[in-house]
Amino acid sequence: MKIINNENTFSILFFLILFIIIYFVNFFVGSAIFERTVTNLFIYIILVVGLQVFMGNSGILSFAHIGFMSIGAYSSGLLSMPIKMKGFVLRDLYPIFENVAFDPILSILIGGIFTAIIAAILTLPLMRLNDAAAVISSFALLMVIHSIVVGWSAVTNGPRTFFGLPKATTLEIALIFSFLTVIFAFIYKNSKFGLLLRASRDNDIAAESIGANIVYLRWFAIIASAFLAGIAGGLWGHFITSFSPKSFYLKETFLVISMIIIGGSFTVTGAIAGALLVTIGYEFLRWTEKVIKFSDVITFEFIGLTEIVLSITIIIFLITKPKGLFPFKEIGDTINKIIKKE
Amino acid sequence: MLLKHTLEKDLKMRMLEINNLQVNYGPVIAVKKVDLFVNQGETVVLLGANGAGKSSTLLSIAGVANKLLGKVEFSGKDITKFSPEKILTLGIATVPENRDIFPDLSVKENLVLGGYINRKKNNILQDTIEEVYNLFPILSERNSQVAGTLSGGEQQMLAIGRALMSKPKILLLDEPSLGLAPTIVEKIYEHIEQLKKNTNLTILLVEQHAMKALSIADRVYFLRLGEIVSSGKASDLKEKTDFKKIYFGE
Amino acid sequence: MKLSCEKITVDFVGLRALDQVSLSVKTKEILGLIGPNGSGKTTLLNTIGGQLKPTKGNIFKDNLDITEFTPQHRVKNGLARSFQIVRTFDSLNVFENIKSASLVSNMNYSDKIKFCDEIISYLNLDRIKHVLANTLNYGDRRRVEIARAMATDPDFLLLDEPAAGMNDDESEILLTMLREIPNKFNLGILIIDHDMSLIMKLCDRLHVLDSGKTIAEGLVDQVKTHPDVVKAYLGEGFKNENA
Amino acid sequence: MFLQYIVDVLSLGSLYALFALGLVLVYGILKLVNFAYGELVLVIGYSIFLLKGSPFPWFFMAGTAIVMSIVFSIFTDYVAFRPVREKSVTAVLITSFAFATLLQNAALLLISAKPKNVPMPSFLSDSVQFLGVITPVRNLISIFVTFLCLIIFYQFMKRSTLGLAMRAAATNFNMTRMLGIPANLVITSAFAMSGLLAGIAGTLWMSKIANVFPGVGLEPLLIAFIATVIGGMRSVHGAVLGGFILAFIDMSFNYLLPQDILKFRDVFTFSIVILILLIRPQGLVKGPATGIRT
Amino acid sequence: KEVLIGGAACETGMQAPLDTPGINGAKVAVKYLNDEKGGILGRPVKFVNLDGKSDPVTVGNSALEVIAQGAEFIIAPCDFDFGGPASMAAQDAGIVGMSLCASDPLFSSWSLGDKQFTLSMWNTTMSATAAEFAYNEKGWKTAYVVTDQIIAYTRSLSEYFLVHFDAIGGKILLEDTYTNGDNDFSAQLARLKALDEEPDVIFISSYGIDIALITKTLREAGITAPILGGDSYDDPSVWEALGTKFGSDVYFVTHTWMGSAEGHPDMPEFVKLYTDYHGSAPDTAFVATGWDTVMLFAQAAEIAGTTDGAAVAKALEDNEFNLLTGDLDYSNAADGHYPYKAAALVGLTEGNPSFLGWRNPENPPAP
Ligand SMILES: Nc1ncnc2c1ncn2[C@@H]1O[C@H](COP(=O)(O)OP(=O)(O)OP(=O)(O)O)[C@@H](O)[C@H]1O
Ligand SMILES: Nc1ncnc2c1ncn2[C@@H]1O[C@H](COP(=O)(O)OP(=O)(O)OP(=O)(O)O)[C@@H](O)[C@H]1O
Ligand SMILES: [Mg+2]
Ligand SMILES: [Mg+2]
Repeated sequence: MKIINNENTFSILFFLILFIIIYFVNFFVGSAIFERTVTNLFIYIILVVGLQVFMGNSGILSFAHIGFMSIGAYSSGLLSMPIKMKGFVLRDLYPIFENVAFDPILSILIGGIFTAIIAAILTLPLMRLNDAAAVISSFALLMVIHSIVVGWSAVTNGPRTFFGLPKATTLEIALIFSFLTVIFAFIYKNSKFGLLLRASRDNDIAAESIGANIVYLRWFAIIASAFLAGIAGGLWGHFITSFSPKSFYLKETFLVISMIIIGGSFTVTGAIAGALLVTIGYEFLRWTEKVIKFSDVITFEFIGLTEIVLSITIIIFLITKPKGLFPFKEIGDTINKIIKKE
Repeated sequence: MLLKHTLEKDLKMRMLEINNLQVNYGPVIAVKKVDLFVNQGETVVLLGANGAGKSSTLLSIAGVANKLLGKVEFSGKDITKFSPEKILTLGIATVPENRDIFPDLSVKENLVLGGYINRKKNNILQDTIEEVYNLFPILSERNSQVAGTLSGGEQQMLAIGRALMSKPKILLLDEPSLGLAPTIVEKIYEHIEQLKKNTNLTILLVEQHAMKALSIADRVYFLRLGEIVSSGKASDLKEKTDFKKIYFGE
Repeated sequence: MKLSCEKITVDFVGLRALDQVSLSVKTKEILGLIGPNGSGKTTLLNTIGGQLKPTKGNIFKDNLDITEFTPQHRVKNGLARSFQIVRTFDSLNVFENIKSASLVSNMNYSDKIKFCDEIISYLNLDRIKHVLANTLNYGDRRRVEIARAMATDPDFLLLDEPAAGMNDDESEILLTMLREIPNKFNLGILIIDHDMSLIMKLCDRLHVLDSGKTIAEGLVDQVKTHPDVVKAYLGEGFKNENA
Repeated sequence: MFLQYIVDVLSLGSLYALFALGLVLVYGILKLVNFAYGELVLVIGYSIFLLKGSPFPWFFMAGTAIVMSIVFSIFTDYVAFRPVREKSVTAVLITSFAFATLLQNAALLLISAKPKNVPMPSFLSDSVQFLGVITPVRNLISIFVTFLCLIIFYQFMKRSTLGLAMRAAATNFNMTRMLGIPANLVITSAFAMSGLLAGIAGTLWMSKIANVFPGVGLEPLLIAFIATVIGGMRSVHGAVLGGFILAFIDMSFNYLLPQDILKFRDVFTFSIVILILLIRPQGLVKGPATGIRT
Repeated sequence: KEVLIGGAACETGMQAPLDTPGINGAKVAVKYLNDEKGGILGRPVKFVNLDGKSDPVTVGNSALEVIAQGAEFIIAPCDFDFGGPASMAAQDAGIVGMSLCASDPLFSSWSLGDKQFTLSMWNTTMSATAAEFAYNEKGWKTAYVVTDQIIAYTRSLSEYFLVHFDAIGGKILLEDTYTNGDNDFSAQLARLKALDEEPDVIFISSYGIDIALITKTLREAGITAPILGGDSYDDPSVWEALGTKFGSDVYFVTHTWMGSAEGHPDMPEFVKLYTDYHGSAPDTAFVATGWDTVMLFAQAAEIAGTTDGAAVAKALEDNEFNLLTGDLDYSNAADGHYPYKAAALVGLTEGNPSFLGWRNPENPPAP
């Protein structure tokens, strides 16, 4: 089937150029903090676009995504952590893992695959649920994953910080992975599976009546989505190098869901736009906070102000654009139209 | 035959009057300029092609469409800015195009809500429910079934029945015969005649099936692309007319 | 080819919606299913389409018993349908709506696209091919639904009130389209509608239900004057008008 | 021991049931999870805390706090629900969460990040002993207050058409208004009742934990949430039942599970949630049928 | 050019009660250095703390941020889990990082690097002090131990207590666990009640307001055994939550005593400086950890004659320091930067703390 249609090509090209521009901007800014932000942004793009693969196309809100991310982060970390560090971090580790220290990138890939396998096992029965039941079961799944991570001290160090991962994720790696993710998301969306899944999102009964097997369509999407989340988790883990189960909990879940909804969950463009917008907003606020703190002008404490401003912005944004920035049309469609007009 | 909008305002009591109405949905202007009136006890039918703005006109009387311009008067009172609930309380009930029954509530509950403004008067409520059940016996059989699982036609009956529950002075009916069996359509029109006689009910009707509607109407308005293009006595149109011409213009 | 129902019974809580109904449609034939509101027509279509399991009875496609098949499975066996309450895919454009349905058929990809285009132009949808379905008017949506069902390349097309909400002229146009379909696309049609002028002109045979039971079946002219049918469904008025 | 267990389950369950009832009022009607629901407990806690220095008796402070809870519940409707309710379900999820974050951080900014002690009359933590059971007075009061609330609530809902009107307003706002029902007011009253129930439950909760901090709302939210899922999201009876069942599950795990496994308690609880969703997506109590047709 | 001291301590979240006093103390120290001592090495001192929000990731970000702004010394949050990322960032940047009061032996040069220190005694000392106080001084022979699983600190505190209490002859009746934030202790209570004998002492290794909550629950259930714990008890909101009703028979080991010159001869002077700066007297020993952290860095930098990371680290290793929180002597990096330090013992009566004196355990367990 013809996958690379005009819309895909234009959108993919657009984002390739955009990513490269961001890369070069970073190059010229040359600040460590900026680079950190940009790397983080690319990882978030993988995460949000990965979420879009499932949530956008199936129309089912998934809370479990951050849980999948944590599986990727912990499993890849477990594989790549230097043996010496394992002695500090995971004192009760099972012997088979004690002497494992794979290459970080290999670990990240294995982590992604592992996450996908876990997702495949856990989610198959859930895929037949609709509406509220589906959303809530994904929420419960997040809680289950979170509780396991918190409880399974032997491999995760429990609620405590998991540290000692080699710092392996660079801006370039994040960029490449996120670009591949974007390509995948576009191809998937316009593939047979993507189209049928989108049909089922609009009307499941009608979709069945044209031969769509909704359970398997959703299942495939969530496995792909979990794989990407696992990869994002691995990349993030090897970027931050120390984190705790709290890094994969409600606040982060809502951050990611805010991103996708602000951008518009039905489109890949929306997912990327959301990630960009929220990251920019967040970083801007953090920057303001920092500038104020360093400036000695305002001496009273204003902790929490960042979050307040961010929440108010999100509320106002969603009131004015409840379906997000890119509700239906990909950026490529628009470009295509402009080109055709001329 | 085209009738110009020249009908003299007769001396009968003016119930509903719309002047210079304009309605939009975002950028879409659905109704450009509509002037019409309905007298007490009259049945007026609104005809026009798909998308002419018939439903939008009804909804703007009911107070749920976005009116850009114009004035709606009811019994001499300006109700343009009234809330939908206030408008119903004045005696204007609506059967909307897509029925809008409450799918999760039972038939009975739908009817009870239709009679919300009479909720304190228990006997009136009961009697009206009985009336509706007499009109549509199948609804009384389906009394406790949730409305969403009713058949298409049953839902239509419920929507009409629900509107009758508030004992309105004027009924706005949007394609009441949609999806109904021929016998039922006949019955509904009969009942409307009856109500007109018994309670002096006034009706503003939108229909796809022009001939059927004309058979019970007193007067008719034609709507094209959001504008009234013609109006007149229904009796003048009873013989076969080429509606296409009026709908789409020559 | 033949699609047949045998002694279908469907029970809902406290209600027998269908009682031992049997009917069959052949290729190139148009069978009209009529009856008063709530007589079980949509229910029957749902059982054939697989959205509902019958309490008793069987459904056959030729000699294959498809009673236990899932809806997807039935599509692969040549059944396609439209819905009484329109169910277009609202966030997809008209072309995608139709293309999605063609994906399950056995044709190769370029044939599929060609086939979709053929259907689109047959149903006069070219003009709105790239319009999102949620901005369409009612009549267009109905036609998109029919087109979508046809895109699965079915042997039998099940249509539930395709003319509802259309005015007399539009149903006239629909009539001419539908009349050609069986021959042109080599399939059989089972159609439900309350628009008697459409049904009478379109159908080869009629099947009449009342309260879940078959009260008449046969050629249009026979059924039209059948006293039970007149009484339960058509009404005296209809008889007078058509007399 | 067994009696102790019963009392523990009942007292915890009654709290859970109240929380769940308040959540299901909004959820069952609007079919939207109010993620800012837990923040009502925060409002309760800080209200009492801020009134600490005042000369008023404790019951007056608690009463004021409950009124604040109602006010904030209505406020949630106005800020997070009303503007987006009709347009997008997912958007509501985010707005209500954003509103919750807003309240938490407002508490952080205006009050403190540290837990603050919430004054409680000391008789609440006096222990009573009967039939071998030792339990603070507070627990008995919880049980009593909850049953009282439930009785009043059921009576009220049975006698008024408000419940019907709420459900109608939630499914089709404009149509409801076209029937002469003041739909906005109706939905506001659902939030007000939700605020009242959360207020009462929150006060009892405060008497248990006796301190308030910006993140205090999460646990009550989760409790209410799980209880409603278990019991039935569309049924008030279900929510109440779910509250008691959740307490029963939690307590039984507490009493029965060995320590090493107990730390996975939440895994079991949430797995039960998933199982229930799979077997009975509607929860244990079905609630009124839905009108979804094929 | 001024010397920038960067902080990534937590002003919000669960860690805030321990870190905020430290930040406040550090501010006083910075002002004191600038006003009285002409800064560090003759350069004025500036202290900026970016909230770590009780989240290791944010702590790491904040540390990087202040380092990017030119920080020459990093103040890390009061705990290994939260503070670790800040110290790792400092280590990467080649500067000295010091936790305000992380007491888990994980907070060592072994795991974090040769320029990283903690101001606090390790849990080995803290737990041993508690165990010896219970067994030797009070004669409590049997103990029930509850461990909060939430952070490394709470876990290792219990761990060393168990080892040491056992080593000096005590008997552990039951070890129990829970995780911070569980508001329900019925399970623990049930297991405690099922014991054949009531324990002489209950050791609760927990964090924040939960300490008060557990104590309250125990007392409400009719259990009267004394309660013993670590420095996380040194928190006025815990004492307030316990109140007069439950705030007796509670003992804990902490960093110093703020109430009088008994803690340290200079204490009254510090209290005065602090009061002048903040408008109210310090209410927990943790303020002293902030002051000490800054002063320790200042002293080490003066000895080294530079703020260079390696040099300051060496000065810290090679010298002994007299601090408000006691005399401090670090071992060298190979031995983990073991902080040789004494512990302060405090008891609560009706919610009011009183100083029981300095203790130095004889044979603390090995880390
Ligand atoms: N919710 C809406 N959003 C955007 N446009 C709308 C909406 N409802 C109606 N319109 C547009 O307004 C115009 C008038 O619509 P209206 O429904 O009033 O026509 P109608 O005469 O009732 O048509 P029909 O015979 O199909 O019922 C149409 O062009 C329609 O597309
Ligand atoms: N899920 C259900 N539960 C209970 N009764 C149902 C359910 N679904 C349908 N019914 C009832 O079964 C009967 C048959 O419904 P069906 O939709 O088949 O009628 P229909 O012949 O298509 O009518 P119409 O012409 O009005 O569309 C109706 O009376 C309806 O109320
Ligand atoms: Mg209309
Ligand atoms: Mg039907």
